[in-house]
Amino acid sequence: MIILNKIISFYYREYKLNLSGFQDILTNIIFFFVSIFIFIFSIGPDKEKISTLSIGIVWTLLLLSSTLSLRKFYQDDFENGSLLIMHLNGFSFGFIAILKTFSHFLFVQVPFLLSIPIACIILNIANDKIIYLVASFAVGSLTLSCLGSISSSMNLMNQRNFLLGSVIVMIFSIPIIIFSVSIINIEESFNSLISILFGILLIVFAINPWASGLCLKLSIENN
Amino acid sequence: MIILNKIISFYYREYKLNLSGFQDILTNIIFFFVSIFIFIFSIGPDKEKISTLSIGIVWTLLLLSSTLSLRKFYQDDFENGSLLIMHLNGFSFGFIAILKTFSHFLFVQVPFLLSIPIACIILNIANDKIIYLVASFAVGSLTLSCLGSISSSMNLMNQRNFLLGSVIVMIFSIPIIIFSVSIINIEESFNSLISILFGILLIVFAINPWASGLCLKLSIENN
Amino acid sequence: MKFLVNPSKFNELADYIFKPVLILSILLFALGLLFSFYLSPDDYQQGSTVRIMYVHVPSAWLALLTYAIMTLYSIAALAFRIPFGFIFNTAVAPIGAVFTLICVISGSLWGKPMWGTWWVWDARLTSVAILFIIYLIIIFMNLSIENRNVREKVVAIFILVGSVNLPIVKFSVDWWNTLHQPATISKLSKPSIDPSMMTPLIIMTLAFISIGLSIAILRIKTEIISRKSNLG
Amino acid sequence: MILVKDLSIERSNKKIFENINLAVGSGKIILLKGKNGSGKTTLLKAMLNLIEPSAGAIYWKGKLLKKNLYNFFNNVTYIADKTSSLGKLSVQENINIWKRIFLSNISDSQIENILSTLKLDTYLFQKVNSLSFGEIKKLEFLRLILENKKIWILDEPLSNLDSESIEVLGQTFEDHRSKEGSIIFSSHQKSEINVSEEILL
Amino acid sequence: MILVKDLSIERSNKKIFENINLAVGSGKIILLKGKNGSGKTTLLKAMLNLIEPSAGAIYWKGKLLKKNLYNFFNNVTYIADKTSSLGKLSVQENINIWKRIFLSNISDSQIENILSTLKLDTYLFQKVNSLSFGEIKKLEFLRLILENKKIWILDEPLSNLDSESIEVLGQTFEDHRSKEGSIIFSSHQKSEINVSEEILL
Ligand code: HEM
Ligand SMILES: Nc1ncnc2c1ncn2[C@@H]1O[C@H](COP(=O)(O)OP(=O)(O)OP(=O)(O)O)[C@@H](O)[C@H]1O
Ligand SMILES: Nc1ncnc2c1ncn2[C@@H]1O[C@H](COP(=O)(O)OP(=O)(O)OP(=O)(O)O)[C@@H](O)[C@H]1O
Ligand SMILES: [Mg+2]
Ligand SMILES: [Mg+2]
Repeated sequence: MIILNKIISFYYREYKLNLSGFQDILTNIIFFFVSIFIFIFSIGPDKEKISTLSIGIVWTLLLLSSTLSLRKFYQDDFENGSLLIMHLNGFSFGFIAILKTFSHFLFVQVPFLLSIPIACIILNIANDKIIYLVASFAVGSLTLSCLGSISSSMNLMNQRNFLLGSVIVMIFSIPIIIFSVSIINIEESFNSLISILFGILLIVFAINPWASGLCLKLSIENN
Repeated sequence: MIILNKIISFYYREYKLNLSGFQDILTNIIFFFVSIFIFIFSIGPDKEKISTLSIGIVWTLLLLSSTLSLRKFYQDDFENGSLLIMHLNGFSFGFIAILKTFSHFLFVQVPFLLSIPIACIILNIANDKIIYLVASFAVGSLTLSCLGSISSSMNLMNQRNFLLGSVIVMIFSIPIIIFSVSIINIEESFNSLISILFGILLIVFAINPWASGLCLKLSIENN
Repeated sequence: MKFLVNPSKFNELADYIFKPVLILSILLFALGLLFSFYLSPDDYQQGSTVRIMYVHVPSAWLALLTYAIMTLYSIAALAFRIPFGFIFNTAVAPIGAVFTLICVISGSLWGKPMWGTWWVWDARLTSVAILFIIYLIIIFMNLSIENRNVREKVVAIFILVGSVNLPIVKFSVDWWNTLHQPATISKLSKPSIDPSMMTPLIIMTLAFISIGLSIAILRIKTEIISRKSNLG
Repeated sequence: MILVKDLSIERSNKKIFENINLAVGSGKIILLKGKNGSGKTTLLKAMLNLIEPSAGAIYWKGKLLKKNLYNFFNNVTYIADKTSSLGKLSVQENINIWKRIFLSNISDSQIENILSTLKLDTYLFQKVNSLSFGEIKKLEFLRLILENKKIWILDEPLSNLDSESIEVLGQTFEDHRSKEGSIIFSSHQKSEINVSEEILL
Repeated sequence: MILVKDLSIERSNKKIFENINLAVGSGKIILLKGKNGSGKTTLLKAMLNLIEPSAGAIYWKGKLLKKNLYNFFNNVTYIADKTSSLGKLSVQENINIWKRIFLSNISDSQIENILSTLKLDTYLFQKVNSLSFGEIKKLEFLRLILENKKIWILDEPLSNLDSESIEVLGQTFEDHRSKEGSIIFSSHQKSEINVSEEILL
């Protein structure tokens, strides 16, 4: 039960911190909507066109906006010593990675998830497709959080080149994007495609604690 | 002449910090292209579709790149005391803001500017439009740099009532984007539209040293 | 075959064969240029633009081949703890990137007269572009992660994961219907290409291989030295 | 309880120190001394298994530390030379977070007591960022009490403190020693803290 | 040269200190003492016009400091309690940046000399991040020489230094004093530095 208590306290801390960094979350979401407007302006008011393109746009924007927050993933905690305290408090680095990934999902991706329906309305996406979109994004975004954890822990060792991490995340997310977008277009096979997405999620999820944990350990060692 | 020397040394430092080598510029450019790829993957390979979206894509990426780097704008310099050193070395806070804005333009936006022509080729944008795109982008990106300077200096003060700082900036950037996007679509009136863009730039440029300077002063005072 | 896995054995052999390979590459390249510009016929459809093929196809093959070998060395390095694999990968990645770049540039130059655009988003071209970016990421990871032990493992894993792209490049023309030429030369059965074009192609391929080999030898040697003196 | 045996550490192929032997028994206060760059911080971090030694080993209760890491962590408080409080949050919020993280059962009135001996009680709602350097440092010491562990590992706790605060800290150390706790800390300053052993690196 | 007259400072409506008078003449070394939170850092920052005083004024060469700010800045080196070197860059790169920023005409051999008295010469190509706490602090003192200004304002320069480095610093202070320079610094530690005046906040 102690471990459960500790996990709860971890999220209490994340909550306190993210709340004071509410700005960042808001910035991400605004970025998301402003970009949607950009697309609407650049396409023109043609409803037909907008709705054929919209799902791809939503997905890409979701991906790009979540790279916005990658820098915050471990950097702050690393610099102010919280990472160390967490470790000394009994969490292995791999476990910290898992907790952090969920916290990223909770505080960064879930707000997006909530704003998807609004985006769908703006972009004229059919109501019955919204549910598919949200479902595929829910799975895909957790995958993105895992990838983000890996790349930003790598960035701790390589503090200069921040974008390299994002590029790596984006390369790996290409298959996710392909599958997710086709989920929407070929509705019949929704089940089989979402299970592919799930498969990818499982792989990344299994690698994440191991890879991120190693990077965290090494970067603390070298600090 | 001393002031000129000091300005040069300012940029030497920015260069060392931003691009510890050529690789960082290249990473920026790769990031740009990978983002384009992602868009293509989500939209599909249809030429028609791609070219209706291409201007939106380029502008979204511009907005993204300037949002991504907002955190680096003043935060690092503020935290490691460089801002203070610069000030004590004879630059008023307003002047630091101007220098920083140009440095942001130079090291973040210009690499994008340079890669636009290539992006246009792979996005099937007509050759004669490229020049318009680059021109509007050049003006617009400097405006975004100024806005970025204002919002990130507001963020330094780290007070709840400034939570809306980045929101305001994003909203301000909407008219810029509308004008820039329509520049491409309605070629005839290019001149009048670009002069509106220029007008916006001048206003923001004039406000920037004053607003950012004040925020920098206040945040150093409260630290 | 020790020289394939042992740095000092490799060094011995490299000293021995470097000059011959270099000379061979110069000779082959000159001969190849001669063949492809003067001693081969125009295509009845494509005219003289077909000569781009003699650069395009060998560079494409070598881009793929280089990555394939890097994948093998990554497995060797990770699974069988052969550190030479790391050395090889660091040294050879830029060469592969250059070949890919040549392939893309020559392909677009060819595409303009053939398809009417520099670039289309079909599966072959897209996957080659991704191959190029993967090469670049490998190079930048090598440059920017400081801790060597971590860096080489991370890069090796990345190479392994990225190798998924290889079959996509190779077979995309068969799997999806695309603008790009399906395999005509490298088919397993009888190649469907005129012998008069085959000769310059083979010579150019050999020339590209020997050029790549001589640069690789140089780069691997410097990599070995820099590791010995702990500069990297 | 902690036994450091023939420990050597290298970083980037440079020897930092070699063959250090040291034992931290219960009821002991050990002071690490040495010039700048002699490896005090490195040694303390190695004792927490944060740095891989190049030779030698560390034992905890007779077992290899590595094998028994989380049990060890349950018994140790580490205060690094950097502070771990969150600058954006207020003192109060920081304390609340620590209380939860360390599952501390120290009562609120006790905490208030300590804060007032540390003269921090008036700053409860101020952001940590705006505290003075010494005040931030003192706030960090609250963790010693909150965590309530047996072993304290402290890196340069005395720097930036005024003499009054050093005295308070000295008393806290004395209290801890009398409860069979053990302390190892590094310092450059001469102070009136009563140490059982001095080790020169 | 600097005259502080009846200075009072409030922050968030809390008085930090009141009616401070102090004069920094040339050839003087002034030590600021006081408890944690007594306002030493605040006073030093106010002397640099970084904090607005609630009452009183500061004069520089007879004129109001505010009116004459950049002339004053041309004559002063400030070393804060935080360090200003860039952790991501190497020692060498940091020195190069400083040399350019301060348009320093100190020769390379002189810099090498100083680095070797500070025992930093072997770390030239190491990232500042990986230096020890004291080494980073010592690196900061290089700015005193590089900037080559008349007035030095230093916030807790002695903390985290070993006694040898403090001695070197004391000598540097002495040198500067003999060249008619003036120094004002804060400290909690007793040291052998020969001060002209002590001010208790
Ligand atoms: C930028 C554009 C292009 C790229 C990235 C590209 C890429 C490639 C690659 C990777 C291969 C090797 C495939 C293999 O080994 O099976 C290849 C082969 C080939 N390409 Fe391209 N190509 C491009 C444009 C073109 C164009 C425009 C043509 C001519 C119309 C062309 C004709 C060929 C031919 C004939 C082969 C040999 C196929 C074989 O027998 O294997 N390519 N290309
Ligand atoms: N990653 C690294 N690579 C190379 N050298 C390192 C690395 N990390 C630390 N060092 C060196 O190890 C030495 C010991 O550092 P450490 O921080 O342990 O010193 P310290 O005794 O705590 O000094 P101080 O009193 O200044 O705090 C320093 O000289 C430092 O430069
Ligand atoms: N923005 C602020 N709002 C309210 N109080 C503040 C603010 N900034 C500083 N203070 C308070 O001012 C007091 C003086 O701080 P200062 O940093 O000058 O102390 P100091 O003498 O340097 O202490 P130390 O020896 O610990 O460095 C502290 O009690 C601090 O909490
Ligand atoms: Mg230390
Ligand atoms: Mg202070």
